[in-house]
Amino acid sequence: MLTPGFKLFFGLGLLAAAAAVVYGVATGDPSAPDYLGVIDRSSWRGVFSLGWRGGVGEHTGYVILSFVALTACGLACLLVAFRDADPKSVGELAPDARIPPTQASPRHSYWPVIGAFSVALVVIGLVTHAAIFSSGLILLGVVIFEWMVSAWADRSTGDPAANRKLRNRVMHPIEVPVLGAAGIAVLVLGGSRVLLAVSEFSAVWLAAGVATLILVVAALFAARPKIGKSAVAGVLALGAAAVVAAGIVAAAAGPASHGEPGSEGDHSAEEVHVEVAE
Amino acid sequence: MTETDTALADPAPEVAQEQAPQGHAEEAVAVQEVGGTTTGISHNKLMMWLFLGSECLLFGALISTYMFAKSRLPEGEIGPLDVFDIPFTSVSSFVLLMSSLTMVLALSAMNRGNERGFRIWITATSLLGGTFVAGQVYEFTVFYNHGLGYTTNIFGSAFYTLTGFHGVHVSIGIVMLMSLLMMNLRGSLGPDRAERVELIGLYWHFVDIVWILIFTIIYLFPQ
Amino acid sequence: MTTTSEPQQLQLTAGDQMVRPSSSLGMLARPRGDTGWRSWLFTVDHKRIGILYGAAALIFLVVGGVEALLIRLQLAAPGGRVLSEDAYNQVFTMHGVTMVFLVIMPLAAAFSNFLLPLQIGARDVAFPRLNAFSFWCFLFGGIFLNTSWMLGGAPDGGWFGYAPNSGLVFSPSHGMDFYALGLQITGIASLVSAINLIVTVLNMRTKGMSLWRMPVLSWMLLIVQFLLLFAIPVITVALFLLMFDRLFGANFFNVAAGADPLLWQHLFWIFGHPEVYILILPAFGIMSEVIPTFSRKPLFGYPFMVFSGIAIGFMGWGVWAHHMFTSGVGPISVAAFSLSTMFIAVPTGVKILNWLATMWGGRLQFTTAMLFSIGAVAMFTIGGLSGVTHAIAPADTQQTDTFYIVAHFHYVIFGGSLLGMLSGFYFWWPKAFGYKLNERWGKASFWVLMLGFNLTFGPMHILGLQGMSRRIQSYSADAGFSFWNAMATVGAFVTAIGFLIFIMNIYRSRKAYRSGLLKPVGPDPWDARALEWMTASPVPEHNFDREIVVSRQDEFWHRKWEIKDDGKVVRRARAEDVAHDGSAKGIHLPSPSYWPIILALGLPLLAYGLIFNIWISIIGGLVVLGAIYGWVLESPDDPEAHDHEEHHSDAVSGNGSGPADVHLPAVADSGADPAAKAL
Amino acid sequence: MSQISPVAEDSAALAAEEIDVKPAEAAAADSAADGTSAAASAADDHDKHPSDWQYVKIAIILGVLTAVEVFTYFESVHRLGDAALFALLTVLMVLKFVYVAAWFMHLKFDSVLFKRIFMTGIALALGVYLIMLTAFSFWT
Repeated sequence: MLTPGFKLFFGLGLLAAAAAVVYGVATGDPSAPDYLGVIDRSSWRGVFSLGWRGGVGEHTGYVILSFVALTACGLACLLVAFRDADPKSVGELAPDARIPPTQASPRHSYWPVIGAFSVALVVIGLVTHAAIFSSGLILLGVVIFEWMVSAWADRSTGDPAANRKLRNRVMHPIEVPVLGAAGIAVLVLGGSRVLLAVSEFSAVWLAAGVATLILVVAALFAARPKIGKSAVAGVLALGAAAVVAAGIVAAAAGPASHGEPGSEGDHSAEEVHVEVAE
Repeated sequence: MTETDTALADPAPEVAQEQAPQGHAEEAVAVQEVGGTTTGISHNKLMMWLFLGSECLLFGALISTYMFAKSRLPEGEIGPLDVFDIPFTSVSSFVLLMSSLTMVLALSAMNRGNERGFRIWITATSLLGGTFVAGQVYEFTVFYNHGLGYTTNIFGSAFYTLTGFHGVHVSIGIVMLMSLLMMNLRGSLGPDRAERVELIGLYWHFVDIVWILIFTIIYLFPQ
Repeated sequence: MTTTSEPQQLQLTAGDQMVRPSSSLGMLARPRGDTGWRSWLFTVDHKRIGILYGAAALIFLVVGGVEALLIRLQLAAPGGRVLSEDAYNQVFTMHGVTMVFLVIMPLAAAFSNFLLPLQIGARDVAFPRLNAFSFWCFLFGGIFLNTSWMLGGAPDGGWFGYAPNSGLVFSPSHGMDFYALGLQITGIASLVSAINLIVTVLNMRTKGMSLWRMPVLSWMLLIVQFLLLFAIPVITVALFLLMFDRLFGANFFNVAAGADPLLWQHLFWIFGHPEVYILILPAFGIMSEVIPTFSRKPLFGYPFMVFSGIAIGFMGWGVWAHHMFTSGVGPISVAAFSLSTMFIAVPTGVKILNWLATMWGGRLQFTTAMLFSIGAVAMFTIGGLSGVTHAIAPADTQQTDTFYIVAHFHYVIFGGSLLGMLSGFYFWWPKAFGYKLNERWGKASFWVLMLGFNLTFGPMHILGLQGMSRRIQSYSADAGFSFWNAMATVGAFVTAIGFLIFIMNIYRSRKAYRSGLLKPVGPDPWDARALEWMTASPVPEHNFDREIVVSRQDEFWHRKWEIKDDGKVVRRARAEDVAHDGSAKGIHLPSPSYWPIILALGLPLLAYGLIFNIWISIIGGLVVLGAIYGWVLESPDDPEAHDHEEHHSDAVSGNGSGPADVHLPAVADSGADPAAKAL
Repeated sequence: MSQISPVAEDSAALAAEEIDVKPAEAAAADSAADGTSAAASAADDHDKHPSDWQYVKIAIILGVLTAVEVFTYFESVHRLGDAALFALLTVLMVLKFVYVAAWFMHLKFDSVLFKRIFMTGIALALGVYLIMLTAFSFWT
């Protein structure tokens, strides 16, 4: 009943939890009475109540270990819930006897990695900035949703291609617009930060130059059918990377002489409001 | 009644009342009407044009509201002359105009069955559109830093609303363009469905037309 | 195109057949089934949507009627204490908003949805899913508006929401936010429906059905759709400006910042006056169908009827400022708009004369439908004449904002539109449901309604000229308004009884039909003229068994009757023989879909979020986005839905007439040749 | 086929003569084969649509017109006086508008019905909003 995947992750979770407890206690206040001798109750309480009652030792390590435990246990529960990679249970549950006893091996998936990344974001966000925390949470939600749908689709038939189709049918209506909007947002944000960072005069020429560049490159590609797909994709990727990098640099550098700095945060918030309204 | 008709006739009995005065036209009708439309125009294209006709009234109201609001701006308040950066907006206009060109080239490529060309030009169109919107965000930020917020005065409200509406239209257009691209990459949008490209193209050109009006009326007319 | 358009039988690698995956997550498979609540929730059939519109509008009519009764109770006697000032503001605002946007407009939509495709001989509308979306959008918009009662107070700025009176300063509750956003949602419904129906009429007429052979009702509904198409964006902008003022602190109506309150009035009435014709023209069309049928004569002056309809629609754009004579628009504007307003009375008068001429010398049958139509003509004439008195600016200065105005527009909208729509109910009820409403009860309801109506609104002329102001919550005993107000209140309750009889009639007739006491009717119970009577009652899902070839106006009537050279009219065929019996099989129809209702659900969420919490908006926005993409990626025809042999989907989707296409059977029904039936 | 009386110009008088013109062509395309009709009509479209080079030429014209417009922004041109500038800019704007609508939106080559719908929208918008601004004494 319990799949190897579950056992692995649940074990990992237990281990991490134990490690967190030990770490939290071990790095605790050495000046406390009975430290590491007969450790006093408040240390234990602190560690087990996530610092709610009583203190824990070194925070960063404790938090990371706790979250590893939480994530691993969560993953383990997911694996049980979806019977991931468990052909036997699929066979038991399936209403149709014609389902082949084995399933095609699951496709490779990026979602675990992204999920881990989002958990890390949440943790980092906890100690740094609320924005990072909430973006981590949102990403985590996306991962869970996507993972659920993929898992559901992966179990549907024995045919990976059919499963993928099924998954796409559910996910494309959501993915296409969201990814499109995210792409534009990156381009728009990056571009406008760069324009803001340079002088008013250069902004004009920069915008004109970028537009001309787009036109020229597109014309070049269109005129030369021999240029391959990967070259086009490469140029696009390069451009996107350039916009993102330049945007980050520009945002870090702050706006140039025109316009008084400092009030941008409020402004962008207002923009969001207006756009949502429309 | 012809032989063919009797052969095709439904077994259900139905009494023929009298000789048909114009009973000869069926065959042509059948051919014409399966999928055909009365006007010979596709439903979708007619729908898009009706929508654009309706949008004329929308942007008309916004532009006239802007013109009126600007004329009522009290003396001494921050106004168009204080913030407008004509050279930059000219470049923006140029960018949007060129995106219309790339759009029409994308459609033309698709009509010819040149899907690679379509992908290139549609990407260029969305990138130019993105550049335009980036320029608009830049412009808004600069204006804001100059002290013109959405609530600052009646000019600010009207200006941001009008150009914001247009910007939202452009953004929606970009999302649609990218959707077209993605559908093509997935193999579900080929030359046989070029009309979809044409429809989005119509929308895109309309947004461009609106900017032509806004650029002249809002930015260039002597203040 | 997408995965959904391909056959959904997923092949196993082993080659085994697999169970259909859609059963595990039904959300994205096409809904199935012709019966049960699902078949109504996800339907794209124009007739069902029409019926849904009608039912929803009748429910809102009850809501708006209760509000009207509350108003009348409050004003029954001097110093009324039924409603507080604040509640009174909310009640009369919601009464107006409900009656205009949630009763008359959807009733018109009910008739256009049900009848337009039938009258032009089409299978369905051009975009069946958009049609369903329009309905749900309207319904959720209406519900959204009415939830304001529970969420901090209903709109309280009058149905025309004059800014800055509707701004935050004078209307601090959320009511006007609900107004701005709710009307925006119902506006989307109207706009989408307008585009859909215009495409339908232009593109989907049957063989030989030229524009000039269309019934007058189709013409009027087409004109209304054009008016909606061009008028809705104007109110959209006005509502956006109001919303930005209220929610984001913009300055469009902030007089302190230099704004001019007249901006709202102009924008609102540029929409609002065409809206008046949007409300009345459908009723004109209905009367133009009912009166010839029961006069046993063709409509007198068909081209005049159509042209005056077009003229009304066109001129309706040039008279809006007559709502603003007293607002200080300036003497030249007043003079110009006064003149144009008087001109618009001309085509309206032409119509009235045409109806009278149609009845003149006819063998009149006073059925309930006919009675309602005649009543509507009479009441509308009274309302129209009092309208002409407003066109004269000096008189209008006296009348503005008094009960005289209230009397005028109730005579026009209630007496004209609503009575016309009721006539339509009695006339087309057998077509929609297969049985007639009880005539005796119908006539009773007509006379009670007429009595109550005139008793309610007739006295308001007097009250108005005496100087009783609109929108006041109370009046003092010495003002001299007491008697006629009491009369009006009595009248209002008599009117309510009239509607009650109507609803009872529906209930009893339906019960009688179900228990077999009431015989089902044939295709053509009234010996009517237009194409919708040429198919079985109730109309089968596929409308017509085969394509009808139209060779003249009133094609159906001419197939039944023949005009001899000496002018005598002789029957050439029975209606049953000419009409289709609805037995055709194998006709490919558009499939039901989940997306319209999902998309429509997202809009109120967006709106609630703007008022209460932006996160709700984000959820709503995601729902809307996802639904749009799901919609686009879904094939309009589900290849699995109908197990008919014939699928022409390649031909249809390939020729550019698009995803919404509806299949027509291959063989036409030409002229008087009922035997040419084949598939 | 149907007989259609000529219709006076009006918002709702719809391209009467357009009706029944195209079905013959559509019928021809359809009769060819069910699946290929789209390709056939696409080919038709291609025949009547301008070439890419023509599009580029239009874009160049539009660019030049924009350049002229922007040129009026410079001080030296301001001596013309506001009225002349308004007139010049309006003409340029309308020209650009017409070029985009006629060529890029294919109004020049497409069904006249589209042109009428679009023109109705523009005419109504111009009409009502100009009257509104006039009522506000905007021009004085």
